[in-house]
Amino acid sequence: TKFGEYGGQYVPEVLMPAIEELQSAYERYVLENEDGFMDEFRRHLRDFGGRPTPLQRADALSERYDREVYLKREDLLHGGAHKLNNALGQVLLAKYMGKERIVAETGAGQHGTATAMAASYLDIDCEVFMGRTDINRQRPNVFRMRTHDAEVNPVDVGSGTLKEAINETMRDWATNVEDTHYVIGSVVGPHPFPKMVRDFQSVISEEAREQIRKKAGRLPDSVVACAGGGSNTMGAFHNFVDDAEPRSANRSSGHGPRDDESVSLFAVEAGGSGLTIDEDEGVAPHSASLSSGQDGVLHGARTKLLQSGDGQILESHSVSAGLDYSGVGPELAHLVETGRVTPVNVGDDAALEAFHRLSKLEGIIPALESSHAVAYLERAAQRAADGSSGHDQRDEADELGDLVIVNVSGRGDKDLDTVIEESAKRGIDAAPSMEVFE
Amino acid sequence: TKFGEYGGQYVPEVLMPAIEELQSAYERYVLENEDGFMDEFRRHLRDFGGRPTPLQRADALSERYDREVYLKREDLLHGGAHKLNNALGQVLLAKYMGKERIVAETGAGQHGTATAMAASYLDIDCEVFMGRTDINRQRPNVFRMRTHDAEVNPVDVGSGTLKEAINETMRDWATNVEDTHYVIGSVVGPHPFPKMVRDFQSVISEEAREQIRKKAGRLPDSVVACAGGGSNTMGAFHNFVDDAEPRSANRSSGHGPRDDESVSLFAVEAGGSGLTIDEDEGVAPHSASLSSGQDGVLHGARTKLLQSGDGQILESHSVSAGLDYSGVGPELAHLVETGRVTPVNVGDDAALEAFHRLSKLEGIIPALESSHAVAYLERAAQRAADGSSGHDQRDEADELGDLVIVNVSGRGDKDLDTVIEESAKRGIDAAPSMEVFE
Amino acid sequence: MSELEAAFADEPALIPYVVAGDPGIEETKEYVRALVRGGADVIELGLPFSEPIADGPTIQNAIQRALSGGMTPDDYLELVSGLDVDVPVVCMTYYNLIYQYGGREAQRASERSSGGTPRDEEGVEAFVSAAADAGVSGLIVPDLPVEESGPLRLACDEYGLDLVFIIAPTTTDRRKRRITEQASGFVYVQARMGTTGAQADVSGDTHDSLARLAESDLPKAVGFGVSAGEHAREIVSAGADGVVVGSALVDIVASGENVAERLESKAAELKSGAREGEQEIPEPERTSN
Amino acid sequence: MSELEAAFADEPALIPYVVAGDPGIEETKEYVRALVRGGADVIELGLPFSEPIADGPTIQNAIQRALSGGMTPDDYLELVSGLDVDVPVVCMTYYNLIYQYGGREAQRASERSSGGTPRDEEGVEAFVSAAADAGVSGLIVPDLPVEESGPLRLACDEYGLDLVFIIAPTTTDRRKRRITEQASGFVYVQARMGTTGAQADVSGDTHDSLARLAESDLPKAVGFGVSAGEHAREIVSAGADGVVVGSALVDIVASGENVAERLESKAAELKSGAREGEQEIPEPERTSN
Repeated sequence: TKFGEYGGQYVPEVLMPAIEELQSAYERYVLENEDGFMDEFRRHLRDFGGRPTPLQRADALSERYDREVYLKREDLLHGGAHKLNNALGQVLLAKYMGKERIVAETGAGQHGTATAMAASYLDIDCEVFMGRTDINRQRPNVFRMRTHDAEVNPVDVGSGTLKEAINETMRDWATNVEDTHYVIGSVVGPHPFPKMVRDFQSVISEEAREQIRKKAGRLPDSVVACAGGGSNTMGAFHNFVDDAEPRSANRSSGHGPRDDESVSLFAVEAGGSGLTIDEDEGVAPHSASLSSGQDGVLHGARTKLLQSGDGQILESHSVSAGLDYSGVGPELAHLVETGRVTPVNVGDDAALEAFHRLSKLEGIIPALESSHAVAYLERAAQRAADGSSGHDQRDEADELGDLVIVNVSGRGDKDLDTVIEESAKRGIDAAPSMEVFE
Repeated sequence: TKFGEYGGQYVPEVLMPAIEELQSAYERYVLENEDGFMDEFRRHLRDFGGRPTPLQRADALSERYDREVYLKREDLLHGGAHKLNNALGQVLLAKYMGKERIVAETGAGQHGTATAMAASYLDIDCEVFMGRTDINRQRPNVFRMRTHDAEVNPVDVGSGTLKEAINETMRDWATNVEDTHYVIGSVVGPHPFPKMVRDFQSVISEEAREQIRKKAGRLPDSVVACAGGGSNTMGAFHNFVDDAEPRSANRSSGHGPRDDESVSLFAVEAGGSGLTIDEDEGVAPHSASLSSGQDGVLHGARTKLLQSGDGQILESHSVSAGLDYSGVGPELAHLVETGRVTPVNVGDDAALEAFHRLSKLEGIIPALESSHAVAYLERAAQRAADGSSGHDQRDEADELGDLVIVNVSGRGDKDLDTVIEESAKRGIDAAPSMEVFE
Repeated sequence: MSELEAAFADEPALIPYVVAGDPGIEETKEYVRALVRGGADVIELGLPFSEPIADGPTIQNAIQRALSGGMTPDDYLELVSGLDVDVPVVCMTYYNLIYQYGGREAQRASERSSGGTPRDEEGVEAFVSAAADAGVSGLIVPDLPVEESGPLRLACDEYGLDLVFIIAPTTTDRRKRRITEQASGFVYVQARMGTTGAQADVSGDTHDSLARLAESDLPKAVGFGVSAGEHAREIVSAGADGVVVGSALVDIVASGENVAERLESKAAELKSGAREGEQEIPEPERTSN
Repeated sequence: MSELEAAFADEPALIPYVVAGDPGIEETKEYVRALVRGGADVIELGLPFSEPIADGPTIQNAIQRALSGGMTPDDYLELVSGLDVDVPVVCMTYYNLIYQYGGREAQRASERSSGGTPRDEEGVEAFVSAAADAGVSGLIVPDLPVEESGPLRLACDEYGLDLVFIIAPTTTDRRKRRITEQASGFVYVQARMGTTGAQADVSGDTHDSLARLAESDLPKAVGFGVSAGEHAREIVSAGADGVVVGSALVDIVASGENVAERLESKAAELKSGAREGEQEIPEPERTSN
C-alpha cells in the first residue's frame, strides 16, 4: 500500500472495509481484467471519450525553443480534460462492484463535471460536493454538472474550496459507504486510489509512448506535465518511469550530452506568487508541495504537504484553481524523493504568459493548469540564455533535451474569464486587448 | 457552378477574378491533391483537430426509441464543433494560394473561433467580422478569437448579427481581395464555396460510413443532422447521398419495410417559435429556409431563402444562434428539391428538451444546433405513438428506420447560459433546478 | 444608339445616384429634379435591397432609411413613371429583387399551372417588363457578374433596356472582353477596390482602367469614391466619358438640411469639373468617342 | 490495568469530549472541571486539526474556533499538564499532528545527522513522549486504522499510553479481531455510520456492535450521536461499559451561555442515565465485565 515511505491508508475505520473491497475489485477488474472490465473501459474511452488523443508536433514552439516539442492533446478528451479517464474508470468500477451511488469532490469543477458525465453515461446516481466559494466562482461547471443530472452539494465550512470538499465527501462516504463509491479526483487518497487513478490515467503515456516512437522514431528526452494532485502528471509519466534505454547518437547534437540516458520527467507545480509561506495566516502563496512541502498525512495518505510546523494544513494558492491543492499524490512524492521525477515550478504570471503564447502560436487555448507545463519550456530557454556564460544554468536548461513531450492536460475555455481578468490586473504583455467590447 | 437550379456566382465583379482563382486552386489542391494538399489537410485534421471523431452507440437513446441510435461525435473536434474541418481546409488553401490574410464572418462565434484557431495554428493574419449584437451576447467566443490573436471587427449596421457580418466581410474581401482569402463559414456563398466547404466537411460522413459498417455491419437507414447554413448537414450527408444499396433482411424487422432502399437523409431546421412570417416586421420566427423558404439570391448564390414577397431578406430567429440564418446552402436546396433530402423542423422548446435529454441520458451536452437533430428522434417517436391508429404518421416515424446516425455537430458548453435562461423562461420540464446557487 | 448612350454624346456625362425613398418618395422626386437642374445627364436611382454587399456605409444607411420608410419595388416603378425629368433613369439594384419580382408573378402563374420552381427566365422578365413600362432606361446590378447575366440580358434586349456592367480594378483582360461584349448603355468603371463611398482623392487605378478600355466603343463612366468637381475634372481628363457620384450626394440627403439646393449646387460643381476635364484632353483623343 | 481501563471498573463510565482551546485555554480548563463535577470518568480532550474528516459539523466548527484562537499541540500538552482533575485524559486528534510533531523533532535531529525523511518511528515517539510527560493517559486517532498503527502502538507501549481504536458498524469480524488485539484502554464503539454529531435516538447498530464485541475483555464505550441521559441508559443496558458524548456538549460550549453550569448538569444527566442502564442489565451479564 506504499510507494516507499509514501501512501498508505489513513482513514477512519468505518471506511476500511470499503477500502478493502475496493482493493479487491481493483485487483480483479483493473489488474486482471475480470469480466472484461478493462476491455469495456477502453471501449468507453474510445467511443465516448474520443481516445486516442493526438500527439501533435508543435511547429511554432519547436522553432522557438530549437528543439522538437510535441503536445499530448488531452484537451481534446470529452469534457475538455484528462479527468474523464479516471472518472470513467471509477464509475465503471463502481458499477462492476454493484454500487448504486457515486459521490465525488470537486474544486474547480473539472473532476465533478467529468464524474457527472460518466455517471449519466453509465446511468448511476451522482452527488458532487463543492465548496461554496468554488460554486460561486465556477458557475459554468456547476451548470454542466446539474445538466448531467448530478446533485451538487455546497460545502459551507472553512474556506469553501477543494480541501473542504474532500473532507465533506469523505464524511458522506463514511455515512453511505455500503452502497456508495467515492470517485476521488486525483492520484491522492488512501491506497488503492493513487495506484488505481494512476492506472486509469496511464493511458496518456501509453499512447504518447507509442505515438512518439512512430513520429520521432525514438523515446523523448523529457516529459513535462503540470502537477496539482498529480493525476495528469502520473498519467503522462507512468509508462516512461522505467525507461532508461539508450537514445540515438544524434540526440546530443543540439544541446550537448546529458548525464543519464533515461527519459527525464518534469513535474511543474504552481509557484503562485512566490514560495514563501505565511504561517500566521495559515496560507501558502503557491501549491508547490513537491518542491517545498513537508512530509505528512492528509486525506488518507502520507505525502508531501503544505503545512505549518505544527502540522496544520495550509491553504494553497494558484491562479489555476485546478492546481490549488495543499497535497500531492504519494507516488509523485516518492518519485521525487528517489530522484526519478524533477519537481520544478512556475509562477502565476509565467503561466498566464504561456496561456497566451500557446493560444497565439499554436491555436490551442490550454487550461491554466496545463499552461504551467507549457511555461516551463520558456523558463528552460530563458535560463539557457541567461546562463550561457555560466555552467550551472546551462545544464538545467539542457535537461529538457532535444525531444520534449508536454502534456496539455485540458483546454482553457473554462479559464478565459480568469485569464482576462488576471492578465489585465497583472499587466501581462502577451494578453490581447479586449477593446472590441464597448 | 450549379446544383440543378441552385448555386451560381452572384458577386460583384471586383471579386470574380478571386473567385476564378479560388476555383482553380480548389480544383488543383482539393480535387487533385496537388503538392499533397489533401494529405497535409488530413494530417492537420488528425494531429491538430483530433480526427477521427468517434461514432458512439447511444445506449440510452437506442433503448428509448427502440432502434439503434449512433452519435457522430463532432463535439469532440478541437474547438468543440465541426467548424474546424472547414476552417482548417480553407486557411490551408489560402496559404497554398499565397494569400497573406484571412477574413471571416461569424454569427454565434463558432466559425470565427475555428478560423482564428486555424489561422494561429497555420500562422496567417486573421480578421473576423461580427455583428455588435452578437459580440455582446457571445463574449466567450470573442475572448477566444482575441486569445488566438485574431482581430474582431464589430459590425454596427442593421441588426448586428450574422447576415450583416457576411455583408461586411464581403465588402472587406472586395477591398482586399488580392492578398486576402475569405474563409466563408458554411456551404453557402458563390461557387466554388458550397462545393469546397462540403468537401472539407465530408470527412464526417466518410468516417461515419466506415464506422457504421464496422460497428453495425451495414449502412444506416437514416442520417439526421441539423441545418442552418448546412455545413454539418452536407458533411454528414455527402458520402451517403449516392447510397442506394439493399440492406440486410432483418432491417425491416422492427418497424416494417420502407418504400425505398436508400439511406434517408433528414435535415432538421430550426422551427423557432413557429413557421408563420410577419412580413410587416420583416421577421421570420424561425430559420427553416428549406421547409418554408422561397427561391432567391443571397450572398452569392441562388438558394432557398426567408424573404418577403418583394425579395427583401427577413431576419430569421432561433434559440440556437448557430442556426439563425435566412439562407441555406444551395446544394441542400437542390437535394430537397429533388427529394433526396427530407427537410423537417423542430421548434425552440423541443430543441431545449433534447439538449437536456442528451445531457442527462448520455453524458453529452450537445450544442443547441445539434439539439435540433437529437430532438427529431423524439418527434418521430411521438408521431409513431400518436399515430399508432393512423397510417400517415406511422409511416413518417418509420422513415428513420432501425439504424440511425445523428450528427452531434458540436458541444453545448457555449450554450449553457442561454439554455438555463430560456429553459426557465419557457418552463422546460426536463431542465434541472439551479437552486444550488444562493 | 440607346437613350443612355445618347446621354454621353455631347459632353462628359454626370450620373448622380440617390436611393429611391430616402427618406420618402416625394423627397426623392424633388432631389432628382434638383440634380437635373444642376446638370445631371443620367439619373441612377437605387432600388433598395436589404443586403447591399457592394455598397459602403453611406449608401447602406440610405437603403436602411428607404426600407424603413416602406419603399417597395412597386413603389419604385411608380416613382419612376411619375418623374417629370427629361434625362434617362437607370435602376441600380441587387439581383434578388429582380428575381423575386418575377418570382411572385411566376408563383401566381404556377398556382394556375403545374407548379415548380420559377426559373430566371420567368423571374427577370416580369421585372424588366414593368421597368420598361415605368420608363426605366437601363439596369445596374452589382451582384450580377456577366456569368450569371444571360436571362437578364435577354429580357433587357426584349424590352429595350440597357444592361450596364461594372469593370473593376481586378478585372482581367479576358473578363473585360466578355463584359464589354455583354454591356450596353455604358461601362461602369469601378475606380477603386472595395465598395461605394466618397473619398478624398481619385484612385490611381482609374487611369489604368480607362486605358484598358480605350478600345471599347461604349461610353465609360467612372464611379466609386468620386465626390468633388476636382475629381470629375481629373477623371474626365483621363479619358472618361462620365462620372458616377453616389455617396457624396447621399451624404447631403442624410444631412436633411437644404437638401435639394445643395444637391443642385453639388451637381453643378461636378458637371463643371467634368467639363473642365474635357478641355484638358488633347484634341485627337477627344474625338475618338 | 491501565488508568483508562480502571475508569470503567466500578460503574458505567461517562466520557465527555470537548475541544481544547474552544474558545480558549482557560475556558477549557473550567469546562473540564465542570464535567468532572458532573460525573465524568474520563475526559476525551480534542487536539484540533485543520482537516477533521471523521467529525461532523458541530465539532468541525469547534475545531475551527480553537484553531482561530491559536491552539497548538504544545499549548495542548501544557493545558493537559495544568489540569487539576483526578480522571484520566485521553487525547483525540488526527495523525498528521502526531506525525508532524515528531517530524519537527526529527528535522532538528536530521540537521545534525545525515538528513533524510523522518520516519513514523521517529515522528510519533516525540509526541507520545511529550504526551506522557503532560499526563495524557491514552490516544484516539480516528484516521489511523489498525493497519497503519504499528509505530504509534510501539511508542504508546514504550511510554505507557493506551491506544484506543474505533470499531465501526462496517467493521468485519476479521478486522474486529485485529483491532481488539491492538487496542488498549477501551474499545470505542462507533454507534452509527458517518461522522460525529448529536442525534435524537440511539442507532440500532449499537446493539449489534456490542453483541459482536461480547467476547472482548476490554471495556466498550459507545459514541457517535449520544446526546441524552436516555441514550446513555439504553446503551449501557445494551451492554456498553461507557458512553462517549461529544457534539451534545460542544453545542453547549458553542452557545456561550452558562456553559460550565450546563456542562455539569448535562454530564450529571448522562451519568445518571448510564447508571440507570446498568440496573437494567440481568445480573449474570453485569458481572461478566
